[in-house]
Amino acid sequence: MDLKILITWLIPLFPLSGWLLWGLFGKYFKGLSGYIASGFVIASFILSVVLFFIVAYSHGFTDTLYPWVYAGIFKTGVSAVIDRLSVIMLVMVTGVSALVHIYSIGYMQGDKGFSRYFSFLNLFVFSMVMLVISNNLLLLYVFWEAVGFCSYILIGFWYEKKSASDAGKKAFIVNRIGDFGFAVGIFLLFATTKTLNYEAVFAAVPSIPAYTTTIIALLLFAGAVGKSAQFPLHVWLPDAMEGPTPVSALIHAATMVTAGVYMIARFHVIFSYSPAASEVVLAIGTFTAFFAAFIALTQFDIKKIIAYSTVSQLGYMFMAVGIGSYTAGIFHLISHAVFKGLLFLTAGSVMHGLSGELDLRKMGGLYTKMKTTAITFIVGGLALSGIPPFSGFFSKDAVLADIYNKGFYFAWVVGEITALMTAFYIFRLIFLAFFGESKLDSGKHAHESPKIMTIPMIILAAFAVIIGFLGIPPFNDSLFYSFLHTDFKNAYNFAPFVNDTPWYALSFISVLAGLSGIYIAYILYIKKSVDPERIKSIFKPVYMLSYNKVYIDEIYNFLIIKPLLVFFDFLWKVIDVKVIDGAVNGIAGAFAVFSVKARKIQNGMLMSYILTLSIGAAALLFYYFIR
Amino acid sequence: MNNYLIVASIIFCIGALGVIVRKNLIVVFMSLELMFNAANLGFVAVSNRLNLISGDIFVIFVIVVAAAEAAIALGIAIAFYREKGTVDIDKANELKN
Amino acid sequence: MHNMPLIYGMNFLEKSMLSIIPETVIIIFAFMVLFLAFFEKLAKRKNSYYLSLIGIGFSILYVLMLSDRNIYGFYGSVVFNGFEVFLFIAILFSGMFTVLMSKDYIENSGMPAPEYYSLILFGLSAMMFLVSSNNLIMVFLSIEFMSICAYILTGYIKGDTRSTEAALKYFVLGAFASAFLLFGAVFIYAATGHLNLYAIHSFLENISYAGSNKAVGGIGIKIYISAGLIMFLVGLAFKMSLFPFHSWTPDAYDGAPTPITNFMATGIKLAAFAIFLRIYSLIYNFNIMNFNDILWLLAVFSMTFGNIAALLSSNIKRLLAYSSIAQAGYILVGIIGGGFYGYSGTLFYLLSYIFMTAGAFAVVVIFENSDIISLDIKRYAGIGYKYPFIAAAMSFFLLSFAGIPLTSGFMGKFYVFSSAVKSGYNWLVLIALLNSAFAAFYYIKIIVKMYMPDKEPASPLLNSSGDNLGIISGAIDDGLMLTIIICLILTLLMGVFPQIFINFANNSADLLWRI
Amino acid sequence: MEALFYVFSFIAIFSALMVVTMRNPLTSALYLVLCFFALAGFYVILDMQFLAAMQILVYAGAIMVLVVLVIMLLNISRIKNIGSDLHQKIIGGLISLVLFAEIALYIINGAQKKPTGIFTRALIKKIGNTQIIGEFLFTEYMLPFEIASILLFVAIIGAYLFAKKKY
Amino acid sequence: MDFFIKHLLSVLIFFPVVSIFLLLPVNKKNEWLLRNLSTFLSLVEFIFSLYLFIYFRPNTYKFQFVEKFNWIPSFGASYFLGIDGVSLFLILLTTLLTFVSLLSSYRYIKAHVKEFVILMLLLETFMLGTFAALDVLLFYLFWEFMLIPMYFIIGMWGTGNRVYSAVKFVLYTLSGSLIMLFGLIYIFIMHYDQTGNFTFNILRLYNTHISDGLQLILFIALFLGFAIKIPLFPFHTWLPDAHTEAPTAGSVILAGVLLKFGVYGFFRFAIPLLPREAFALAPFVIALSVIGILYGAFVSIVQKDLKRLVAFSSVSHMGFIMLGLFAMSAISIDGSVIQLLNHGIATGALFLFVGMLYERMHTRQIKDFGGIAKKAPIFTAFFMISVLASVGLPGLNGFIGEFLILVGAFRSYPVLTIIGASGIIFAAVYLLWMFQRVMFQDVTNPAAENFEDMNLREIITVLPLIILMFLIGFYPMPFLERIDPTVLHFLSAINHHKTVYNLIKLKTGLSNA
Repeated sequence: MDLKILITWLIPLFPLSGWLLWGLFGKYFKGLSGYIASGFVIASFILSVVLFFIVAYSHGFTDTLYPWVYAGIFKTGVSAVIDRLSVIMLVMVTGVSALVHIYSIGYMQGDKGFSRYFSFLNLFVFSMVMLVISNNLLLLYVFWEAVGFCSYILIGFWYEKKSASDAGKKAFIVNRIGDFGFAVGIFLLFATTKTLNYEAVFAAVPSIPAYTTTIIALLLFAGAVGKSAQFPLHVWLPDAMEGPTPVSALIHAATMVTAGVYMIARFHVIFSYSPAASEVVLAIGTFTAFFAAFIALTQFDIKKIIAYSTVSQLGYMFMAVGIGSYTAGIFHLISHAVFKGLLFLTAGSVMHGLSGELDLRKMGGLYTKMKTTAITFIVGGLALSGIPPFSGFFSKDAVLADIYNKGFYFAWVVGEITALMTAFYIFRLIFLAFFGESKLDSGKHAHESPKIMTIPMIILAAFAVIIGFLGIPPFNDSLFYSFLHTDFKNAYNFAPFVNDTPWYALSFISVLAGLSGIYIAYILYIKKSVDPERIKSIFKPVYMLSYNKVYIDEIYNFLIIKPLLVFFDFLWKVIDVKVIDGAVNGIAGAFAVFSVKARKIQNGMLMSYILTLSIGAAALLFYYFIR
Repeated sequence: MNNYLIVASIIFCIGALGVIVRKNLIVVFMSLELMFNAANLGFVAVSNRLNLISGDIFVIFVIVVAAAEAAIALGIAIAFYREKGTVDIDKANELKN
Repeated sequence: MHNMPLIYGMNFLEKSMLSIIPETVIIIFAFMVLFLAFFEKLAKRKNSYYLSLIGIGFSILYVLMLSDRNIYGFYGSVVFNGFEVFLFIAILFSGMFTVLMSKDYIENSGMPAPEYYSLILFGLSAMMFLVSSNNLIMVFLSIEFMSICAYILTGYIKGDTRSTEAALKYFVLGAFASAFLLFGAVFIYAATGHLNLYAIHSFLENISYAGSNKAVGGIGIKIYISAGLIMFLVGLAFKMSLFPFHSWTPDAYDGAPTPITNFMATGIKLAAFAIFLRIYSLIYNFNIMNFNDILWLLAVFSMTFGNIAALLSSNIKRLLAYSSIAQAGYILVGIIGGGFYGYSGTLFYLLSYIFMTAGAFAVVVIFENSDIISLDIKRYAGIGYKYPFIAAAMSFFLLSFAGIPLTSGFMGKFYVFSSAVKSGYNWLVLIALLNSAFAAFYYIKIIVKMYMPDKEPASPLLNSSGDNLGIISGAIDDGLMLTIIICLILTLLMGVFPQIFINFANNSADLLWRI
Repeated sequence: MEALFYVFSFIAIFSALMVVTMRNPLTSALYLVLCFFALAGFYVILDMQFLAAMQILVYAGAIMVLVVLVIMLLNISRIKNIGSDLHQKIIGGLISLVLFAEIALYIINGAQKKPTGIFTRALIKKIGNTQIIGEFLFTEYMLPFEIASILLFVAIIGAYLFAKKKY
Repeated sequence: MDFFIKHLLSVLIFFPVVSIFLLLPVNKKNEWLLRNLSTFLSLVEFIFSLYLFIYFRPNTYKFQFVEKFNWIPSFGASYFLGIDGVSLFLILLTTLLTFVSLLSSYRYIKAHVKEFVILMLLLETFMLGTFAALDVLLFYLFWEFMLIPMYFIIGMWGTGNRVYSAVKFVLYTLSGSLIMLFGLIYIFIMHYDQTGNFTFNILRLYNTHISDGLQLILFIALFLGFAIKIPLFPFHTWLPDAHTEAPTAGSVILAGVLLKFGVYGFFRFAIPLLPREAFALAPFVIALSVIGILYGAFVSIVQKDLKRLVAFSSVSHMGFIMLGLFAMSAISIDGSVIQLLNHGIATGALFLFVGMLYERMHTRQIKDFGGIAKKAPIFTAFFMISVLASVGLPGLNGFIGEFLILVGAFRSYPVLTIIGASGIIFAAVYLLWMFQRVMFQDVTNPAAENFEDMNLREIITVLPLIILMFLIGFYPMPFLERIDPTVLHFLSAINHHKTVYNLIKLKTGLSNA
């Protein structure tokens, strides 16, 4: 097989072998495993870059490694599709993972589960890569769940902590609920098209009735909702912060959670052929963006804040793919991966410095103590709040501009408001954490993290600055767009541009929103001209709502989990033991009773014996009448 | 002709009655003898009616058997009396259930 | 001589003698054994034991020598053909087992051996006469002969009130039943004017073809015959211990000496079924009466009652008695199934029944002899570990009763039931199958007692039970062991490779028709 | 003839009833003897004088004597007052009535075979019943006769075993 | 060698009996020899059975390794063996699991070792015979006697009220199979009435023509026999007791092999013999299976006893299998067969681990565990893999089966399939929750403080199962390519009945209209 195919399969092979290595012989490697693991991932990063250029200067291709499941008419192989979309994702995934690996060497130093950590991190990279390059829905589904499993195992990495193992379990189960929809979608797709290979499916899509397409699209989207933590199923992501911070950076910011967006982009044909489904996507995205930002406003746990911001940024991406501008969505995905990864890593470095402190109210004035961290963090914050020239500005504005120009004004308005809130909460975090007087409790003296952690942060920060220029506006003839949009050519354009407002006008507004958000944070937490407490007391109910995460967890607990458990207990204790088993044992008991009765006949009295005998004879003689 | 069989069956049923109602082993045994004799009567009557002889032969064997049973029965009666001090068959109630 | 039915040729004395040689041998040996009683020295238990065994052996030998004959002896009052051969062998086997079981048993209870063994032999000869009898007089006479031997043997234990009581009950009920049988014979005689079974058969043939024209008095005669057959059935059903006529079974089985219980359970039941089969097969084809309805009821009641009653009984002998009632019900299913297939199935089942029952009783006798264990099932707790071989054998016999595959019980049941299905008695078979399903419970109950006593610590960390594993050290009677081994081998053989036995049964069922 | 039949049947049935109803076993034994005599009478009517003789000799003679002997042996006063309770009587009566009804039903509605035999009264009178029976007994029914002898022998053993005090 | 291959099935069936005779002379005291010898012999047996796999020709539905001798000519019963793609793997599973469970019980079985190993080998003989038999009587012989060794294993080495469970197990299944026997006898006789000669050759009996009303009754008869064995939803109550009280080896065999017989019976007997009623009643059966799936899952969630939880989980899994089988599509039936193996492997492994936990802590109550992961990493890893396999995590075997079943079944029964598919959520719930409470969190029970990790023997015990989980998960082709032709032939054989049935349905529908 020729080179590019070899490369294609080497990319997942490296992390896979890494996993097997650490999984089996981890304890013989000790600290070394970290470096080798990172080496593997870097290798596959380099290979993906190579592959990127191969694809960029030639064209995409597909390849089947071996036939996997052949049952009747159901035929799927382990096969890869390498096109521009997947190579971009590859580069992003392997790149960020490489950095996170390196970072983790420092972060996880001295943890007794060191090689276990790296084995699962490698496994994750493998699964994510396979997810990106897989060429049929079955394979996609497999690694779709595999990454879920990795996140489960890594969230619960410190399993002694009940909260950690709970969070892991929650993540897995909530994802399963989404995957259930996803699986049913696949069943329906197979039932209608008799195949699961991408090309064949996409070729068949235009010919299948619209409502079927819609149902399929919505079911697939259910999977995305679970994986990318959109509104009804977002509850697992904030808890997922129990895991090690690099994991949060890699899985819960950069890669896995964006799989939903990638999936929709990958299936743009299906989604674009059902506008209804796309509108649902848009609606969910919009709502989630706002809703998560709203919660993030009042949290005090830095990782939780960043987590909610992730949810809300994902909302932006879904808005983008929901209106059919997939390129914009992917662009925001990439840039978000970079700066959100950056934010998490820096947050991790803060934790590392404060030996695991997460509460904003116990920080402050860290700027002086950990400069690199602070600066990189601020870069990330600016990117997040969309201040030019940071990447967030370009990508988010690309999304918002498309939304406006395609005439979804309401969504656009919400998007802008969300932008304001975003800027506010991230800078609230920055101000409380890095400026003002230190509120550290005694015995904790912050210190800068080691080089091995700061260097990846710096690299990411650099990318956070430059990556935006790929989308030099106007986005629609930017480098990135021109590179990628060819992959979406056979999407059905269900939302045409209604007006072409110049981008600067729109971006002006959003920059304004961002700046004002920052300003509000500034007056509240630096100048202190307005006391946050007063505002809190004014908007008491709203504040409580936001502070308690809109009580979603409680609602789920009381409306779903508790009743179900009671019902199950009833099923077991009453239906199973009493009714069904009772019936079985009841029959046996009945026979015992008969037995007692029957043995009454045998009472030892000769008299009664003779009686039975003669009665029997008389009875037999009755034959005369039935004759 | 049926009259003979009727009479025989009457005696037979009386014998059955005796076996059922009486508790005295000896009397029970006598009632059994009655039943056998009823059968004898039947045989003789039938063979006479059909101008046959085999029935009468049968009667002879029945008488023989009756004699044998008498021997056994009285033997059992004596043994039972020796153990229970009575021939009341209601006293034979050790074996039950 | 004139009304003597001449449809069958030979009536020469020597031919006739040939037809009863096996019985004669047995009787001669019976007298010899009895003769031992007169001499104190010879009256050693061993002598009579071996002598009677030799007698049975000779008899079997003669049966095998005559096996291909087809003789009507003594003016057709006895028949000897394949059917008899099969049943003679079976009966002689049951007698042999009874004798083998008895040695230590009467040692322990100090009973006079010669009379005992001679009575067993007389009983055997009576059974064989019954099976081969072809004449109502013979039938009645040999039934009474057989029963009288059984009465005596049942009450054989002196000073044991239970034994006497058993004999009493057995006698009164038995005489009552045979009175019915006798009265039935009157009716049959009146209807047909014949005592010879084949003569009756041919007579019925005529009238059934004559239909119901008054010339032969079709209807009326049929009524007479049905009356006769029903009362005859009462008499035989008593011996077969079918449901309403079963009541003597548990008590007599319980009170009698255990080997004799075996004798009753195997031999007498076998002979009764055989003669019933013979008589029944003669009237089966003719539309005299739809007899099967009655048998259907009897079968269903017998098995249901037997099983249900056995469910809770704690005395092993009574339990086996109840189960034998149920087994009688199963056997009857085959007769109802009827036809060549059904009869050969019935015979097969009877044969297998003998072996399993004898084996089970042999085990019971073993535990009765080794006085540590009484008849109460509770006392069987844990013997599975003490006496592995015997317990295994016992469980195998019980499984055979329950009709689990690999045992003759399964093959027999299968044979019998499929014959019944073949003639369309689906409900009967379904009921029978459900019966054997819950019958399994009490058979398994015993196995539970033997292998899973509650005493043992209920955990996988059992303390290995003792060292006296292996067969009871030396004390065990070789005759009993022999019985058990023979029964075990044959039960297994009939369960796994039944073909030879099926051929045997087929061939005898075939000759059952030959007239 | 008819008259005699009715007389005998009356005696037979009456004495049979007495047998089962009399409290004292001795009385019922005597009634049984009477009943046997009546049956013997029947046999005479039916030209079976030989059987009648047998009946008297064996039954009335041997068996009943034995019975009476045993009754005497077993301390009559003890066994005299063995009553039987009422419900038992009622059930027994019912059952035996039903039995009788059924049997009678069969007898009345059924029909016997047409007389085809050759042993007409005339023939029997000519040859003499004893001779005929004898002939048959020792030709066609030789085997049952032999068996009967053994049967009696076994019965003797049995009686002896039951009656003797201990082994 | 050639002879060996030609009579491989007989060799497999009777080798354990031979091994029993090898074991009999060994002194009871010498438990070391008993254990190792028996394990070695079962390993040899397993290696023999691998020859089946090697010499099995894929891509044909024809029966292979056929042996046929007269057995009971007058019943037309013959010693008729042969395997196709389905029974092949079930046989392999049986031999493997017997080896595994013998190896697993070194520590669990303390008393009566000799009896134990002998019974296990005896059981193996009968299980193999049941899978290999193509003669109905032979099949029934093996099928029913199988109960007895199992009964002893539960009753003699079980825990708690083992006797109750054992007796319940035997009586429940026995009554079922006796009713089934009635159906079989009836078909046997019908075939006789039609052709005039007795035969138990299943391939001939397939051609028996049975009218509709009769088919219904007979199908119910056979259904009871097999459904109790599976066990399908309302007939499942013997299973939790039996599984819970049985010793580890017993549970492994029970879950791994015995439950499969019901499905196998449907595949080999009930459906091909009575296709039209099978099609007519398929919706009801599927409804029952779906109820079973959810019911089993729900009840497992609230279980407090570890083993009982696993037991109920197998009710749920067997529901999946029945759903696949009765959906009557090639894909779903392939899935069911694969799932048969998976369930045997995964649930068997789970029981092994529960057994190890019990050996170490002498309790099965979930609340008594916790924090074991810290003490025993290897144990944790293997246990987790098996748990995930039984959750149906992609990449492990469980996923392939469930996915194929659901994909296949969706075509014909979309709604029921969706309901059933929701079982995968609850599977995750109860298994992961159990796993969390048992392995994660902090040590509460002092007994767990010195919880020793798996030793070499235990690792060897579970390793084959773990390897199989990955093998089937990543490369199921060697299995599928052998199963598929059989299944396709099975469908084509019964399909013309389906068309007939549809015609009838159409007619009636028109007449109603």
